[in-house]
Amino acid sequence: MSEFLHMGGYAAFVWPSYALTLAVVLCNVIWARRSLARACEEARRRMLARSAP
Amino acid sequence: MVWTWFHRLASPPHVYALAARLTPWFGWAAAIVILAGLYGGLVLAPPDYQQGDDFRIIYVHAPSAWMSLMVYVTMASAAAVGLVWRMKVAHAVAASCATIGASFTFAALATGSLWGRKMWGTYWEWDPRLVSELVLLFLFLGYMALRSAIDDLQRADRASALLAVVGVVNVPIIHYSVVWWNSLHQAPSVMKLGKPEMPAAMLVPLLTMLAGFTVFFVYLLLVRLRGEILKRERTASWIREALAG
Amino acid sequence: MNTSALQAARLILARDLRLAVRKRGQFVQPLAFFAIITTLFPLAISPELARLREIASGVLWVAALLASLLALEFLFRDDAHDGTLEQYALSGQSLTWLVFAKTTAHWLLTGVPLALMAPLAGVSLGVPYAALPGIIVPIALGTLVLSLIGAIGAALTLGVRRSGVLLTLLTLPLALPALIFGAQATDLAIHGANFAAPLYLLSAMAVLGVTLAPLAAAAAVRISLE
Amino acid sequence: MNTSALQAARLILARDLRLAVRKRGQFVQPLAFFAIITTLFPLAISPELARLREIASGVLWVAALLASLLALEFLFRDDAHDGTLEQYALSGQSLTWLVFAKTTAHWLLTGVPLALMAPLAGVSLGVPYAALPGIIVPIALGTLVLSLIGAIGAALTLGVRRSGVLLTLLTLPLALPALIFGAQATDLAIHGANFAAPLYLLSAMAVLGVTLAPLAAAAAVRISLE
Amino acid sequence: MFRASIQAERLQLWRGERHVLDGIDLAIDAGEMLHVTGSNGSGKTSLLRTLCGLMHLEDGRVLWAGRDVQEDLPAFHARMVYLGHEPPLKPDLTARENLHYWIGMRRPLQRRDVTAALDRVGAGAWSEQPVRTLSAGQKRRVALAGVILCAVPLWLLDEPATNLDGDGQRLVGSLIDAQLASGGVVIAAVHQNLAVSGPEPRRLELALA
Amino acid sequence: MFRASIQAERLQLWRGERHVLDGIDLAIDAGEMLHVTGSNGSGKTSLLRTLCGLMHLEDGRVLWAGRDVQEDLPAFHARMVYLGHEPPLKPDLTARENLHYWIGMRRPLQRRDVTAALDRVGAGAWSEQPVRTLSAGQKRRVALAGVILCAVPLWLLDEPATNLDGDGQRLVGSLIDAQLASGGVVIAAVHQNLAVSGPEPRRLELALA
Ligand code: HEM
Ligand SMILES: Nc1ncnc2c1ncn2[C@@H]1O[C@H](COP(=O)(O)OP(=O)(O)OP(=O)(O)O)[C@@H](O)[C@H]1O
Ligand SMILES: Nc1ncnc2c1ncn2[C@@H]1O[C@H](COP(=O)(O)OP(=O)(O)OP(=O)(O)O)[C@@H](O)[C@H]1O
Ligand SMILES: [Mg+2]
Ligand SMILES: [Mg+2]
Repeated sequence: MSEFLHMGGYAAFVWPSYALTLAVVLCNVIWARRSLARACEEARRRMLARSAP
Repeated sequence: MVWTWFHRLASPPHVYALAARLTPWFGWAAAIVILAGLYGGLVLAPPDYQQGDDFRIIYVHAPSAWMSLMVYVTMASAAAVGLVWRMKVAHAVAASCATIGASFTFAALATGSLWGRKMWGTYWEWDPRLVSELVLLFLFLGYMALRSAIDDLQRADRASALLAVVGVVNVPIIHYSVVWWNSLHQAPSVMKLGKPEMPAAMLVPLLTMLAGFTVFFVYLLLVRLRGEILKRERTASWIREALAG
Repeated sequence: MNTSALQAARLILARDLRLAVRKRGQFVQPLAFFAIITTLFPLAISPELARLREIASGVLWVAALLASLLALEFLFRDDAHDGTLEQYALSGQSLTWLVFAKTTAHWLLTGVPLALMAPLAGVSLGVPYAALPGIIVPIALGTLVLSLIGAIGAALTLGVRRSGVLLTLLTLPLALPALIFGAQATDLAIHGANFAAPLYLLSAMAVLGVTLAPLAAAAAVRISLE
Repeated sequence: MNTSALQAARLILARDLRLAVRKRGQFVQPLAFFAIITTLFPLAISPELARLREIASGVLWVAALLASLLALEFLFRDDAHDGTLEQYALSGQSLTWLVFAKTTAHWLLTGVPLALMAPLAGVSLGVPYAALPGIIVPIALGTLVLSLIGAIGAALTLGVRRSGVLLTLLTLPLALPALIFGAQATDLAIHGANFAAPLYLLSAMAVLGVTLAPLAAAAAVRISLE
Repeated sequence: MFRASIQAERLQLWRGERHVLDGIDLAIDAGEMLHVTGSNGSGKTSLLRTLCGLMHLEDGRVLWAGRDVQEDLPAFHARMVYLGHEPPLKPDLTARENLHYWIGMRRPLQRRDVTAALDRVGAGAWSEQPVRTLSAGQKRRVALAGVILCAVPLWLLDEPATNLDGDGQRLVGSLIDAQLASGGVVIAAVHQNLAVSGPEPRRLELALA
Repeated sequence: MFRASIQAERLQLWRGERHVLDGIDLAIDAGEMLHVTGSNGSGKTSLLRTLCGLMHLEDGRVLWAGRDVQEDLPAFHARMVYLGHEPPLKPDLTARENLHYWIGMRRPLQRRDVTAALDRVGAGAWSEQPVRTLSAGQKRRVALAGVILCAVPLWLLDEPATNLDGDGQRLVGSLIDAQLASGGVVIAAVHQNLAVSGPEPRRLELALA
């Protein structure tokens, strides 16, 4: 296991790149969901604003 | 037949509902395929005869790079459709692409330069592929900057769409000019290193990852698309039900 | 009976040139920038002509592109500000021609002066006299391409205040090929080689630009007026 | 009971920063500009890091200078346009402080981001990692000097439409020393030498600028409003 | 035979978050004038700009002489002139030069046409002075000269009497009278009535959304 | 004890080739208002700008509370506010922010002061919208809110009622009434009289040079 993590001495560059890619992937998921949530919020606000008067 | 299909794709409520329905499927599919690819790449695939374990970077790098190109093309095509048919949904798709594309272009650059640090000792070389990738990043950033600079959504849509189309016309020109430039001063060409025809044990995981990332992109697109559609449907009555349900 | 599209275009060209003469600044500005950049390099790097010659083509080209790019920001800006652009759009004339006229004016006011001035800078960077044609022609063509591509960017960034750098961000990546081939041509010329090949490619781009860019730019103008 | 000069200055600083944030990423733009220019040079010259390293200092400084100058033209322009500057002059506050505030804002929005960006650009030009401090500090100081001197130019050229040229012509000769010493400091750093000497001179200039430039600029503003 | 007339049907316009025009209809015929009134921010300017196709409609259409203007926008533009809040003049050109280039784009001009128009609006005295040195009202007058010179049937004027002195206001009135007499159509956004003789103008009152 | 009052003596102003003001004298006392009238280009704007020291006088002097304003210009500026043809607002800031920064430079402001002023001019509804998205009249109203907030004795207004609807014009009138009642001085360049109650305003008719 530890020797797998060690990647035959190359871990220094393999793991960072995997970590970075993982980070990008996760960020994208979060950003996407957040943008959707925001849009829904916005739309709700508009609906209320219109139904109010 | 085709036209009815086309028209349904043009109708926001229909697309919204469709996206909502498909999202989970693509989400899970992406997760599974990518995990499989990772397992194949990190565990099953044997070390490369000359690069040792370092070549494993390809399993994140190549997909990211591939993604960056694919996303840009998708964005530009959607933009073109939006411009020609003044189709809101198409603009919404284009708008959803930008951030995704930029982030994966960045990932390609970063992983690539990490790889490069190992291969030829510096984080950066002026290799044609890298330069075109960098330019692609600029194109994405420009697109996003333009969008955020215009506050009226309609105008932002149409302006950035035009930019995307002009850009995609240029991408091949840029790429070939950079290659030509590079061939004049023979600098190290990176990708050749990765090229020697891979044994299946290495190739299959790579292809799996490419597939997985593609599905993942569709998933992200679907999620963002709904939001962008909502932003563009001010008056529509269907929003009430959509939000209620 | 109305003004013909061509006549309208000629009018705009004439107007822009006259305005440029009114405020002489307009075409001194790019030259000033050019001169500064090219003089800065010897100061920043080293006065040895041998070393300067090696980078001369690059310096000349980057300087030329930046100089003409800086002027691009004002291509439509002033007209948009005082409502003149709106009046064009409402004049019933084809915007494409008008845009084409303005772009031509811009090139005549920046590109051409730059091309004519470049040899001077070149000499100061140790470029052999034989190579001077290899500077003038490519730079004239290159700036034309830039003006054409830049017109699109300038039109797109109209609504935006302080669009200067945004314009750079949009335009330069698209103009890279022109830079590459142009600098190549100049470099070949400096080393006494034949620079026909890159020059052809450059001209091809110019032709492509002249035919397509005005259409795109006109569309962009219409969009940002909306 | 009135607002104190300092408070007024703080208000203006706050306002300019907020405006920069409003126009999303006013301060991201110099970065983009920087990145693009540093990409242009290798494409125009050659991809060999060994050769690029030789001109790195020049490239970085030209880029910094241009990015900073680009924004300078707008230092007072917008305010003059919408009548805000007039209102400052009529606010009964000391213009010197207001000018100082605006200059500081300009430096925070261009100079500092540039200084932070420069190392990245440096790496792509083959600058050794050890030399990076020799890039950040001088560029931060140099851009500060530029902003200060530029403020005078910007104020003087207010009345003039299309002041770009004049501004350049007025500012650069004055700023040239800063550029020379700055580039030299960076160059020394790149070659692993000690760059304290030029750095001291640069700091001296910065101090001098901070104390004198705002006075001159304020006077210039008052003149060009008349 | 062609007859000037403009209709608008169910105009729907959004600006940012704001539903500015909600189902506006109007129909004006040759020789008629429309006063667009309404409190500040009610959408007068937006309406005028929409009519000349400068703004992107959410819904609805504009008809000129019975045909949708979107079918042939340039042709429509060649028959109309729009004057906004700010006179569309180049500060560095003289009044005469401004008109020469601005109107010259629409139809060939003789120098004497320009002179006549400038005198008509009382701008003869300072027609050779750079516009930047003109006063607010003087600029407005030059812009009005441009409107006359266009010689088109449809005028869209946004508060044309702004910054004008007493004479100036009467001038606007008489210009409009002449335009209507020659079978033209005038739509003007105004706060007070313009000094037009002839029949009481139609009026469209916009309400704040 | 200090008493608001402004005099001007023998003002001589040239602009370019033009002798705009030729020996203008005026004297207004606390609670009084001056209408500056005159045809377009007669020099109203120039006069106002001269009074607040924005223009270089050939000859003559301006006195505030009996002392030459050139002696201590900042002190004079702290007691006056000038509103020109264009509202001095930043397009990218909201109405509230604009006032906060513009007036905040002259005196410390509470948020509620700003709110009060905005409501006073009927700008409450759109005070959080970027000024760039406001209509001409809405901008003018915001500028008027600024004038109130300055809370200074001397107002110099150049056609303050421009672009304003009926309410708006009455609003200007009442604002001026309040200012006069509180012992202030108002000098306004106008083409029609403003809707002020109270005594008939003094008037200065400028002739075209
Ligand atoms: C900043 C650095 C780098 C960038 C921007 C970059 C960019 C790219 C791009 C755009 C692709 C094409 C993807 C596709 O067409 O599917 C790619 C693929 C690839 N890259 Fe890189 N690369 C970089 C560094 C490297 C390095 C250092 C290596 C190996 C020594 C490498 C090896 C590969 C391989 C093997 C592929 C997949 C095979 C192929 O599609 O050609 N890359 N990279
Ligand atoms: N981008 C935007 N976002 C939000 N609201 C906007 C935007 N642009 C314009 N508006 C609003 O649209 C409304 C209409 O503006 P318009 O200029 O048409 O009014 P107007 O009738 O001409 O007013 P005025 O009499 O002052 O000229 C205004 O209330 C304005 O606030
Ligand atoms: N630089 C200049 N050269 C020549 N004449 C000038 C210059 N600047 C201003 N003028 C003239 O000065 C006169 C006064 O202008 P001013 O703006 O004061 O008039 P005004 O009374 O405000 O007119 P309006 O009622 O239109 O606002 C105008 O006739 C103008 O042409
Ligand atoms: Mg209006
Ligand atoms: Mg005036």
